[in-house]
Amino acid sequence: AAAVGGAALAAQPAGKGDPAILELPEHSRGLGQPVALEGYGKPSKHEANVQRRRSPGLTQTTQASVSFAPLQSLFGIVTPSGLHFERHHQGWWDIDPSRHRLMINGMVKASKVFTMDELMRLPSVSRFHFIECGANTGMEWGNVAVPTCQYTHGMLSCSEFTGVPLVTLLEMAGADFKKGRFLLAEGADGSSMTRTIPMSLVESGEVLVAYGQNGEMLRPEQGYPLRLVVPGVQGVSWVKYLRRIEVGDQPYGTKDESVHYVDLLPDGTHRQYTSIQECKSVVTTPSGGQMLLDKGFYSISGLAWSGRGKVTRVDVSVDGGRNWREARLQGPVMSKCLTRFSLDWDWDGKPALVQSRATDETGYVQPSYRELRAVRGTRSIYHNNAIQSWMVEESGEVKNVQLG
Amino acid sequence: AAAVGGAALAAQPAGKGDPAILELPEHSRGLGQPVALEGYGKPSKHEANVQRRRSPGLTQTTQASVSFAPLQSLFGIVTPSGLHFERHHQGWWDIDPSRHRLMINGMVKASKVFTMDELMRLPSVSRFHFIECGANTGMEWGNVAVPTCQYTHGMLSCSEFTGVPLVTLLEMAGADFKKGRFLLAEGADGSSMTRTIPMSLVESGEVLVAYGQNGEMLRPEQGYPLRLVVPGVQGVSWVKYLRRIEVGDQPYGTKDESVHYVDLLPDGTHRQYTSIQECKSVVTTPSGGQMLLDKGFYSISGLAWSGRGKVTRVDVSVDGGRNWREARLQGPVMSKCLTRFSLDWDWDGKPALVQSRATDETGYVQPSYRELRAVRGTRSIYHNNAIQSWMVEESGEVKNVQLG
Amino acid sequence: AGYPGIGRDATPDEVKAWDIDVRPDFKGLPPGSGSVAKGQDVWESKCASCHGVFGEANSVFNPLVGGTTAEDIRTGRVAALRRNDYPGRTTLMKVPTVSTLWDYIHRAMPWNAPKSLTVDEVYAATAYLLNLADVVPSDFTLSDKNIAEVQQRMPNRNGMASAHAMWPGGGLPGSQPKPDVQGSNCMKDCPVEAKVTSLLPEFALGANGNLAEQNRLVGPQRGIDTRAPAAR
Amino acid sequence: AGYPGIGRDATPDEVKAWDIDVRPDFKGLPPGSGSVAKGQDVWESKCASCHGVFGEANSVFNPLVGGTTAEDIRTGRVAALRRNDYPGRTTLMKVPTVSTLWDYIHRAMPWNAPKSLTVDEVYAATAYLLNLADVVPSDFTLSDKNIAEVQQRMPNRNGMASAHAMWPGGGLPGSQPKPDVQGSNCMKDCPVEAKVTSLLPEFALGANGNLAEQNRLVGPQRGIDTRAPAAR
Ligand code: HEC
Ligand code: HEC
Ligand SMILES: [Ca+2]
Ligand SMILES: [Ca+2]
Ligand SMILES: [Ca+2]
Ligand SMILES: [Ca+2]
Ligand SMILES: [Ca+2]
Ligand SMILES: [Ca+2]
Ligand SMILES: [Co+2]
Ligand SMILES: [Co+2]
Repeated sequence: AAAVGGAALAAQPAGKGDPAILELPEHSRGLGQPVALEGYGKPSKHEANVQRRRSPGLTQTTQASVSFAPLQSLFGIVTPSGLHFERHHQGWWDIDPSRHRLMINGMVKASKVFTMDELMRLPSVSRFHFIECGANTGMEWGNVAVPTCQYTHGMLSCSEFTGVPLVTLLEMAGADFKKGRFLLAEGADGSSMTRTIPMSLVESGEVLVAYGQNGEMLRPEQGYPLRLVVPGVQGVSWVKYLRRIEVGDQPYGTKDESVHYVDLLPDGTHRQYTSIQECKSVVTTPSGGQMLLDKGFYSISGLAWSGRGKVTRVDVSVDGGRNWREARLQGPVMSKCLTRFSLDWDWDGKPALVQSRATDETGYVQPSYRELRAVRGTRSIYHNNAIQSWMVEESGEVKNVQLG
Repeated sequence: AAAVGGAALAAQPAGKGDPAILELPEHSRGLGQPVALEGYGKPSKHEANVQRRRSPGLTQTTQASVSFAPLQSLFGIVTPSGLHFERHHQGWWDIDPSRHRLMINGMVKASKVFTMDELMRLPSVSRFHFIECGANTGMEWGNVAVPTCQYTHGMLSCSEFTGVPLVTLLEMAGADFKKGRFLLAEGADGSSMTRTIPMSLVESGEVLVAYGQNGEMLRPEQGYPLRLVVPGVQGVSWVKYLRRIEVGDQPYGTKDESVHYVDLLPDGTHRQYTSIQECKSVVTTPSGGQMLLDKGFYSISGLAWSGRGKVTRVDVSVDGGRNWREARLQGPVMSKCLTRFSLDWDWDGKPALVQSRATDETGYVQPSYRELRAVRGTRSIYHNNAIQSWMVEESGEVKNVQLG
Repeated sequence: AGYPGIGRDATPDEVKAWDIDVRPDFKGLPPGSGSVAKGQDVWESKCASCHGVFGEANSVFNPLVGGTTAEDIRTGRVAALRRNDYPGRTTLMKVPTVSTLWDYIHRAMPWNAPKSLTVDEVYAATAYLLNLADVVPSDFTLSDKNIAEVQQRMPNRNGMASAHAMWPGGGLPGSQPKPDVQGSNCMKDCPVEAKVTSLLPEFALGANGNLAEQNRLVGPQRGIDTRAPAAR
Repeated sequence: AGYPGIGRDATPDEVKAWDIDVRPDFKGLPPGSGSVAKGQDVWESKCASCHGVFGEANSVFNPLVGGTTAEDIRTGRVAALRRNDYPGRTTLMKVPTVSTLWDYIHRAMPWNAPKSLTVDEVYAATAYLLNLADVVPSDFTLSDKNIAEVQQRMPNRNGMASAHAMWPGGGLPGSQPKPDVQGSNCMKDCPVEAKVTSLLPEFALGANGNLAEQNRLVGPQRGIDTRAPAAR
């Protein structure tokens, strides 16, 4: 659309210099605002463009719907809780925590009930993990559908979660770890979301009954006051408003693992219980819908993650995958957590095709669309972890594209 | 004051069970709120007590003042940006980033000017660091002064900061690294805060010209759009609204390193350029002003940090320092970053004196009040890193105390 | 175990109030029954406003029924799922287990008044849906006694596979140790055609709003102004 | 260096506009002068409202002057700083360098209109403050020419020490490699008296507000209700 926006460039000083320097701004010459004006602060008014957003037409209602995190405007690995993506099936609630209860039942010696007071007295852990909806990038299985990485990859967030390892509660209830290899997690909201959770992940201590997120309590949109955290597994299993855990000896075949979050293959079968979010990455700077201001130096930057452990390597291509360079990984690199990568790039002003490709500690390499579709076709909806391509045009405009 | 609050305990079920379970709540029987109701979300209404707060009478104005972070209610290590402590000297501003400039001058080949656009194009790093005001716990040098850890230790926060290593900009300007061993950092606000920064810290790549905090831009109260991040060094050196860096060959003797942030010793001299925040810790659960609900199991938990590197060990005592047990450290343990620790405790309902004591990678052990005062007296105001004591009374009430 | 004072045993009534899930083997299914005819009443008064009188969905919602055939009921595989050109996938085309329908209607429907149906109403509504899909006849009464037989007529009952590596810990039939897809780690002169095969037409760039307003006002780049040329 | 297109050279006028700092060696000090008499005018019209007519501060602010003696001016050490019972510490008791006063008044005062003073007004206001502290006589005119001599009369000019280990990298006079304080790592039967020597009186617990309202409503504990007994 537009040409490179000269107005947005640094004003090269005419005459004595830049008026933004020579004429002292009001804030250098006045008295500012008091402390604690906001007991709970908020972002600058100049950041109003950085919002989570719906994608028009994607869902039929706003309560069984999605809002996407603005990945194109985020730094580092922590997602500000106010910008955490949302996925609700029957709307969100702000539940009174003093009346919330967690029940453990099923193949246990004694069914148990816990209050929030009690759960918060138990030994807790705090860990950084990504959460990605199984449907993230789902619109792009067949062809390009949306313009920016907010919509292609924005069902992704990363937080420091605090909670009690679920295994602690199962031990307190005397769970049958031998026969009870499947758990049901159930929410307290209208959908009372239910998902089957593998006992193996619970035994490793990874699965948390979490109340904390980024230092404070979970936000209502993320399940306040209690949510199951299932690192590496798609978001729908991270049951919000968690009210019950049942220990059982077979999977539960719930609606969101039998009718949705099942992956259609070319042969017409659906894969069921596809839980792990496989290794994936996306370049967020530059990315679709943006316009580079000028030729010259840029730091290509993006996010990589794997539901199987740590990211060990990210490669970046600016020629559509013909040649790759290894990117820098930002520490700390944590298991089942976002990893920020970056690579220096001197843009010569010619068209470019920017891609990233992540590898995880199991040796799994993120596939191209061609490689992914060769096995899974184009109708799967879920678990699209293909390499994303952005086309930088001579004008500086960046477009979402898929390559042949 | 009050006795243990029986009403707050889990309702033991009378008859058939707990009404909070038997009578399904409204949120299990209705349709909730839509996605993106808030493009930028906020905490639950039930969390309204978790606020940053002023301490009445501490400062004479609200613009040269402090608000304290509610450490007693936080989890993990990340401080939610809305609860980040504030310390302003001439109020805070919400500056237009498109008109903000950074100048580098002094002992450089060529003085330079950068726009935000340009700074954000350079290679950046994101790192987790604590920031602590040099005056944190300052009210407690002589005796107990305030009731809760929000006020004793709440000039402390921890974030993932994103920015450009200052050394990159100095290299671009051709700084004289040999002679120019002192930098001046200057803000753009009314106070135009100035502080001398040691070149040694800059050369290591640690000092950042930061624009990002916890994934988004800095908050206005924390210096939007640009702040110097000086890991391990007291907060006053993390100049907000950063407009200028000057390279020089001697310290600058600014007001906030000559009249304030100088540490008075018993002999009447003031220590100048005391920058490092030495190893320190505080138990946040349980802590002053709280009331334990019952006897039984508790997870004692708190924060430890050191301006000299990583925390390597935290010990906890429940008998006022006569006997200690080593606490668990929560990973990742990062340099010049908060570290969360915890220790199991079965409270028998008898009075207890709870303390924590941190050790850092240099072998430095956090001192007791007796050890600290033996060298520094009681009038220093700054850099009080003594072991904090909380007294748990039989009633369950927890009080801020100092021991003989 | 080691945490004195924390947690208590649940009462039987409490477990009963919350343990409502129904598994594929019908564990958890409460006794009861409901006819297709009664199901039609329930449907028309409590479901049709969203899902359409015949479950075909109104203009808003995804259709629940359609796309299944008598042959599918026989084989347990929905043939239309193999076709790339089939317009949409209804619930009945996908759902392998009747327990799933029962459980979900019971816990979550009607959407704006979940858990308001009686057990018999859930049987009835399920029967009605199954009848719309010709899984059961119009004079059928679904109950805990015959539901296992109905399961044997679910059109997509054999349509599910767990032969993959995406269930952590394995343990499902056919579960694989190795991922089905693997990328290449080629670094130089890789055999790819770097040719654009899909991109949004210029006019569709603004379908998600003006992208200039969805990017920060400073930084390495701006958002593209995607308003209609006249509005710029 | 390696980052094409980023940054530009500053113009001389730009550097001049922002490079306003004045170092202890007076690098950065612009030429100019101001008398104590003119300083009194500046003070009374622009400073006294906050700091009091004699810099003694009104009820709100910390006093700027007071606590220094002729003997201090001679020795360069403020004797009152040695006393534990001295009520407060004024600016003039602490500030070792006159450059600090000049620089700070120039950049930050008046508090509500910083950078509004002319260079000569800054000299004058500084002179007035110094005269209040008897560092310069009433007929004195402070200027860039004589300020180095005035430095030799600053009451606390010899009162600063950098013999510590808290300046990263060292390099200041007397700077120490090792911290001045070290805790003990005793683990068992440590030689401490676990006796409470300081705590808040019950009535002062509420001085920071009702602590019940400053703690979360769930969790291992509550906040103590510190309202007056009548209000509970
Ligand atoms: C107010 C609107 C509304 C009403 C009334 C309603 N539904 Fe639904 N129904 C929905 C929505 C929206 C969904 C999708 C929920 C989600 O995304 O998890 C749904 C999902 C379903 C599904 C699962 C479909 C699938 O493929 O996931 C079934 C089955 C169903 N409804 C049956 C019923 C029955 C039976 C009733 C009446 C007893 C009913 N519905 C009443 C809106 C409604
Ligand atoms: C509207 C109130 C106000 C006015 C008017 C004002 N000041 Fe101040 N002054 C302050 C405050 C508040 C501080 C402390 C700022 C801080 O905390 O950094 C201060 C600090 C100072 C200090 C440093 C004191 C110290 O120990 O840190 C000096 C010197 C000073 N003022 C001089 C002046 C002079 C000279 C003028 C007039 C030209 C002036 N002030 C006008 C409020 C005022
Ligand atoms: Ca598509
Ligand atoms: Ca005190
Ligand atoms: Ca209890
Ligand atoms: Ca059950
Ligand atoms: Ca440029
Ligand atoms: Ca200078
Ligand atoms: Co989802
Ligand atoms: Co400070």
